[in-house]
Amino acid sequence: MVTPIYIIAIALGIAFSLGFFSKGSKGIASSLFYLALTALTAIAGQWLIAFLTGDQSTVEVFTSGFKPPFSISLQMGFEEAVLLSMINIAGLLGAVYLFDQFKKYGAHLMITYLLLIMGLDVIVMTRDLFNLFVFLEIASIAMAGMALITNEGKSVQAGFKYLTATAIISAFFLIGIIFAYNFGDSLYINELLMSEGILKAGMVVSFLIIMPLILELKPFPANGWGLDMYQATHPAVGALLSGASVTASAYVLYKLAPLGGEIGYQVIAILGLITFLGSNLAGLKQSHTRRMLGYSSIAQTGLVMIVIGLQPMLGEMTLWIAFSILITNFLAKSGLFWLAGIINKDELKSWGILRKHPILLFLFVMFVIALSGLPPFPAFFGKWELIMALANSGNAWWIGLILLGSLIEAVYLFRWVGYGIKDKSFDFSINCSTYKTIPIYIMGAGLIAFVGYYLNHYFGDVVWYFIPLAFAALMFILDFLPAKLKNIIAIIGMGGYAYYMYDHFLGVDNLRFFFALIFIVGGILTLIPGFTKSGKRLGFYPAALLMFSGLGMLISATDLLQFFIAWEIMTIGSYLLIIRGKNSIKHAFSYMLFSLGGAFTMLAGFAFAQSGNPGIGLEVLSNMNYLPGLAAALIAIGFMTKTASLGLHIWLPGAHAEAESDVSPMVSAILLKAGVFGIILLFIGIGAEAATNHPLTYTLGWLGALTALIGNLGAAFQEDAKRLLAWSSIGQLGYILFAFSIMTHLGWLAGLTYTANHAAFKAILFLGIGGVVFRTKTHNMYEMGGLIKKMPLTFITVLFAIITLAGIPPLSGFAGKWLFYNAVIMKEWYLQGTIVFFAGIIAFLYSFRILYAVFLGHLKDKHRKIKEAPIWYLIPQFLLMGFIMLFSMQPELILRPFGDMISAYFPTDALTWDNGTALTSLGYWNGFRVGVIIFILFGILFGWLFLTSRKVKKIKSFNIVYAGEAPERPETTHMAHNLFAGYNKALGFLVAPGITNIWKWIDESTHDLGDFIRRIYTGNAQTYLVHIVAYTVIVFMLINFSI
Amino acid sequence: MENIAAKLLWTFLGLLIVLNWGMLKTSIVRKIVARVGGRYGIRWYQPWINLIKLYGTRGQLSHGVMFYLGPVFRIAGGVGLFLFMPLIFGDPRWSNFAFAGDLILLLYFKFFGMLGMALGAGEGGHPYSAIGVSRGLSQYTTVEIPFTLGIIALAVQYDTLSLTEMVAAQQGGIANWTIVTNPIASAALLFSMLGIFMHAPFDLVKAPNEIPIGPPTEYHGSYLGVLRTNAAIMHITEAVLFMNLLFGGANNWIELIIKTFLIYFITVFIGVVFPRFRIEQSVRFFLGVPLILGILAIILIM
Amino acid sequence: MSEETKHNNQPENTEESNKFPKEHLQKRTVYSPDGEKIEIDPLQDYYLQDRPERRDPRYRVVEKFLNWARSESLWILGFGTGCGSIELPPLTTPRFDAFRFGIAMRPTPRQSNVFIISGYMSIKTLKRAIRSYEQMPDPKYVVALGSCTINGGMYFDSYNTINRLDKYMPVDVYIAGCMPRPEALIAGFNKLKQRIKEGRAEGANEYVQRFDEYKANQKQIIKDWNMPDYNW
Amino acid sequence: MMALEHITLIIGSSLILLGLWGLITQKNLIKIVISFTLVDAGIHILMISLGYLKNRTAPIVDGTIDNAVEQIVDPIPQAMVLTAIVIGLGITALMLSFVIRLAKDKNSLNVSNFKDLKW
Repeated sequence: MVTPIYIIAIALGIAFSLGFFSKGSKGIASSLFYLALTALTAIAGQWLIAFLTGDQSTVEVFTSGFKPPFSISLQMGFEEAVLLSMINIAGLLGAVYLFDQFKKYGAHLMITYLLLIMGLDVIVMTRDLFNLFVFLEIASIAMAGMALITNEGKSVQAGFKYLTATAIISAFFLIGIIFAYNFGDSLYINELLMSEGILKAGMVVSFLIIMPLILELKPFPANGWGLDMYQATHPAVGALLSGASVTASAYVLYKLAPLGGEIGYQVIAILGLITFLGSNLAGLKQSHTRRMLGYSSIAQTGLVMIVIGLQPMLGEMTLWIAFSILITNFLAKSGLFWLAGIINKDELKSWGILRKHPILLFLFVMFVIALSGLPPFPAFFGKWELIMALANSGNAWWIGLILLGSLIEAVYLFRWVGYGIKDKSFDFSINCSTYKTIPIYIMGAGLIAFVGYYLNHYFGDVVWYFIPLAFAALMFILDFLPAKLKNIIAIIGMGGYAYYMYDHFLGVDNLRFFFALIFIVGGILTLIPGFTKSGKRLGFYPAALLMFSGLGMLISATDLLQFFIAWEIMTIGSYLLIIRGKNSIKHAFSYMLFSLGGAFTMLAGFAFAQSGNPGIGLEVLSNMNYLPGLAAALIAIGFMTKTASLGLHIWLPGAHAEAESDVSPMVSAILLKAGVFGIILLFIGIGAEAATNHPLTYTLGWLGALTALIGNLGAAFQEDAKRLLAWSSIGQLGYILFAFSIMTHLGWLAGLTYTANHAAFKAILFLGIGGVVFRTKTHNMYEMGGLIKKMPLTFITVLFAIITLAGIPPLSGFAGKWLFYNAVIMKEWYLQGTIVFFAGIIAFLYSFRILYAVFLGHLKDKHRKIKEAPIWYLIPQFLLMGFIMLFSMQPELILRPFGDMISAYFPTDALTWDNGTALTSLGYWNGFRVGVIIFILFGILFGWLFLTSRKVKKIKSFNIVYAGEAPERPETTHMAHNLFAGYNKALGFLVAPGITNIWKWIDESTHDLGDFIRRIYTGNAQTYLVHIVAYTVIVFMLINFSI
Repeated sequence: MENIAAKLLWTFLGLLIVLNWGMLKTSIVRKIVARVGGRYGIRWYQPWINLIKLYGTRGQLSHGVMFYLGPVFRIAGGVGLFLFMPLIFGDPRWSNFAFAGDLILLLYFKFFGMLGMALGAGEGGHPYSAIGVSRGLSQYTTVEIPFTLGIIALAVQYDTLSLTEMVAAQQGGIANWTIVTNPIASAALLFSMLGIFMHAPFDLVKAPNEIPIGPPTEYHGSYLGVLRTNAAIMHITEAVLFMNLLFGGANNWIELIIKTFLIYFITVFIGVVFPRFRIEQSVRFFLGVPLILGILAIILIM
Repeated sequence: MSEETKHNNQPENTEESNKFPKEHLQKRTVYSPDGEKIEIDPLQDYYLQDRPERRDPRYRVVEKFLNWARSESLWILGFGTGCGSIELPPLTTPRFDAFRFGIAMRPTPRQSNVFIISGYMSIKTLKRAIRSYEQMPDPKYVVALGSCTINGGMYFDSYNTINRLDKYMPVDVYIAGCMPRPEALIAGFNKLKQRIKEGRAEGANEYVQRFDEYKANQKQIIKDWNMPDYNW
Repeated sequence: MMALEHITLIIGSSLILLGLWGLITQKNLIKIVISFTLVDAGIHILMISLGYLKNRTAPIVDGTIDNAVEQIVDPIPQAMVLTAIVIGLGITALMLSFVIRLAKDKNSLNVSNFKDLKW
């Protein structure tokens, strides 16, 4: 083992010797420099390996042979080894990244750089308080020196602010050290922590020690100086600051936190929380990339502070959680700062340039997703453990605030991702030198490796669970293949998965099998239109498969963690899918925010639900102890963001409408059912008996009814065909929510029928309209018209789908309506039921509108040569139509298994079958007979008209009576715009964008608040000093008061 | 087999009776209205003449498949409604195919014709057709609310959704009729009936002089004949529905004829008195008093 | 009428077309969503160009029966073409009550079988009348009301009205007078009924047979002819 | 009569406060740097005063003094002060060099003129 003392020795030695090299021998100097960094990394690495592999125990090294306090002691334990490795790797890669700068500045910069890394190393290792001070100073001097790399005014200013601020902070620290020495009689940290003197000396001493360390971590709001550093200095410096420096400082705080005792921990946690929330808020309106990253870094630091502060509660988990957050921040932030350096532009929008560099784009998106704390990245597991632990100890408020902060962080991060993926307004090109990209690749690889490590750690025994995810990952690798080939691979893979589901769930858990059928088979059907695309279609298949794998994993999840991971993977996948649409940046963004908000409430709900339970299996949903009502409500809200219930629905129309033609059916017909599945799981957890008068199901029933009403009403007033369908999805999901909330056998039967029907007809509708949009290149219905003559097949499928949607007999939609009526009357939910029925009638408005405005009326000039929709769009539509016909003519075939499924939860057999006639205690219905009667009748009457009408002459579009005049143009004759004007006049106020305005108000006021908050960063070095002093004083006073 | 043939025969006979009664009813009503206005009015057989003339039109035009099928959908909706409607209580010969579905089926099957007709009119390409359909659908949505509330109230009152059983429960004198036993629900249903028959003041859909008769603007000849045939059947069938729901059903044809005539005459009477509503007015109207009555009916059974 | 004018619906000389600019009827080029170039000739593409077809009556007995039905169910197109249209509304009043004769007003040509040209017919209105007439389904009847339709009446030398209606469409019954009173109208309807019952009211088929002649007359007087030869 | 350590304590504290006051109020960059050195000096004095033991001598150990441990003051604060002075010097130097750059950049020494980075 090489003792850690060599870290100092090598660094100092080389740094000194570098000074001797003249400018002529730059080559030797730089090789020596890189050698030194490699050596540091190697030393750290070998310790790490020793700790990981064997029984290496913590080692303490004393510099001059004396015991402390007469010598400086360095400690090398597992934690130190990990952190040193992180710091040195960051140092080494950063140096690689800075290759050109080193070439330019030569030995001076190398010396500064080496000293910085060494300083950070020693900060981690040292157990001597004064030594800590010295190396903190060395690190901050070196850091300030690094600010001079970019020789701009701004950078210099930032360096100056940084220097003055850290100087003051260390001055405080020095005072603290003196007092600590005075009262504790030692500078040896290990002794100080045990010393009774410090405790006796009261709070002031520990305050003076801990407060500067907190200030070093740049707590909000006394952190303007740090932000400026992030913003103005060379991105590599930002990376070091965010990756290495924070890591070291946080560890120091962790080391010394025990000095403060109970109160100290509390203060750290609270200040951490303030930092986390405040910093994220202030970051909201940021348009400068690196400054925004700075806000995010500080927020992450705040999170780490929270973890450190909650140490007494978290116990052994502290380090694990803190490490999870730190390592994610370390890898992702470094990568992002370096990317920022490559792009070298300030505005967030300029990141659109990454579209030209798919690998970098992939890494960028991955980094941001990791930073937002989404699975499967380490930070997620950290947050998960943190929140579970908080729930177990009954800290609901903390959970709420932490999740709120995370959501706010996601706001600006995903806005940025949106620009990165979609924005095309860039007008420059970037130069990706190998030495600049390689460090980023390494960080990316490291992140992926850690994902593997964490997944293995948590799910080592259920590897099979992640097979779909692996398949999605494979699609990432295969993304260079042509789209058609990838489509085949994807369909084959999904087919295999479908077989797996068939094998595992059919007969075992039919309810899951049913949803697997919707998810996977529906997925295959909606993948078929992908054959129309030529080229590579980069990014589509990974995202789609990510979504479908998330959906599949949702089915096979057995505990809350698996479920949540699946949920988030599905969300990420669908987000990446939705954002592919032409104008969907905004909508994908709001989709992501609502999804994340929902996911976070769900997470909180899960946390409460598992609290007090032995495990986190899904069965905890039926045994909630801690705040059971709130937990169930939170979980329900989480699912309802996905089903777009009233109040949480505003994301859906845009997201579904602006997505690509073949994505819309995926997200509408299939993805929404994930929320339904979740609600079903929750309701199963609540249980049939408890639910009879459960306030939650009652509320959800009303909510479902109102959602149905508003959704359908909204659909009736749309001009955009896909938006119309999207609003209709909101309405249909309202029915489904309502039906399941009834919580009786019949109600669930109706719910499942609706679910199956909606999956089928909404897929047909979106595919049909997708085909039309594919040909006409517009969404506006009034720009279409008369397409029945050009696309008869599409018209037929859409007509059937609409008849199903409207619930008109003889098609299967009526089965749902009939069951629903019986269920409502038996449950005695008359008023809600009537609202839903009203909604059902309003469905006619948009049903007619979409059929008429798109397919009937007048064909437009430019559509005169349009062709039928591509065969690949038609195939799935006709397959689904086949399903609908089967369901319509033989409802027993499908409803009976549904009934058996539900019997497991609602044993009463409310629906009986008598020779094809469905019987309830109220009514009866024979689908087959109705169907036969209607078809025969239709045939006879058609014959009657055929007989009586002689010599039918086919006429053209404008051969209509027009009060003696002639129509001018199809555009002015096709009465499709604002079709329901009268209705709008009477009832339009119901869909006035009130809820949208509420959300907009929330959005704007949050942004304004953030904007207001960040005004404290005036840019004046002196103000920042005032902040530091004032912050210290206020915190001190508050602590005094509270004691 | 014999059974089915007999059933079909009886049903067809019933259809013929209803059709002709529907035609006759039209002329009687027109005549009454004329007499009120001091006119002589149309001849009692005028509807048949019109029908013959329409079916005898020499040349027909078609705007397309859906245009052609629109009337077929419409009449299939009307005749279908007839088929699922029990006509005479206690007589299996005149109960048609009511065994295939209950009240809910009737409720939803009405839309079959409406949607088909709307689509046919849509393909006709006349802007007024679309306006008419838009008005019709708009009005219909709100008409259905008091209707549904009333139906639910009755379903709860009689604990069934089967129309036959509802009629059975009303046997034994006027005191057992729903209109007596549940006047509030009946009032809601009668209000919605005005909208369902689309007579004045709720006839903006067809508004003859504003949007030349609305959806069927482009329909002529046999198409119009089919539509008129349907109207005759539909009016009676719907009146039968209300008769079964509110007025104790019918035990024989005479009773059916008298009751349906009186039921239909309610709407005519109101139509003669009141002027036409604009669409948003009628929408608001149905969301006013009728809705309150409906909710009241629901509250009373809760 | 020459072959040329028959098939060329566009005004021939540019001066003419400038005088009556009908932008929406001129040929235009549009691009399909895929960028394909599409030439639109509105008259060709939006209107059926077929000539009218003769619709033969059915078997004798059937036709007689149908003719009876037609005669007893006269649905008037509510198109007030001249000052005589003021004489039509009284038909529905209690005093005259035309309903008892099976006479009713229909708002759309597709559903009516009687076209009343009620008085003087300006050239501008003639175009609309022709269109409406052609849009009525067979069999259809024309009742010409007042002297103006017979010889121009007091407008005999007007630059802006036609003198003889039957140059432009086949007339079944003339009702003379200026204006004829509703009683005369009813008498005219009875005459029309008689004609129909006798099977003589085959105006539609006559129009088809003498189509070219009628068209030539119409085009002669209507300068801005901007519709297909036959309005289906 | 005030003891020496009290006097130094008061001087040190007042220097620190004076320096902080200067840091916060003075607009001139040079004055800010000077204020910092005042804080620094104050802290140094404070350190020494805390390490002072009555009637003892400087911790310079040579042969002439017996049982040095009992006669000298605590050597650690002294050592710390030495280091701190060095570090303070380093920081001051770096600050001054920053000031030079800033002054060159905008031809001004007013701290309020260097607010390019904010929000």
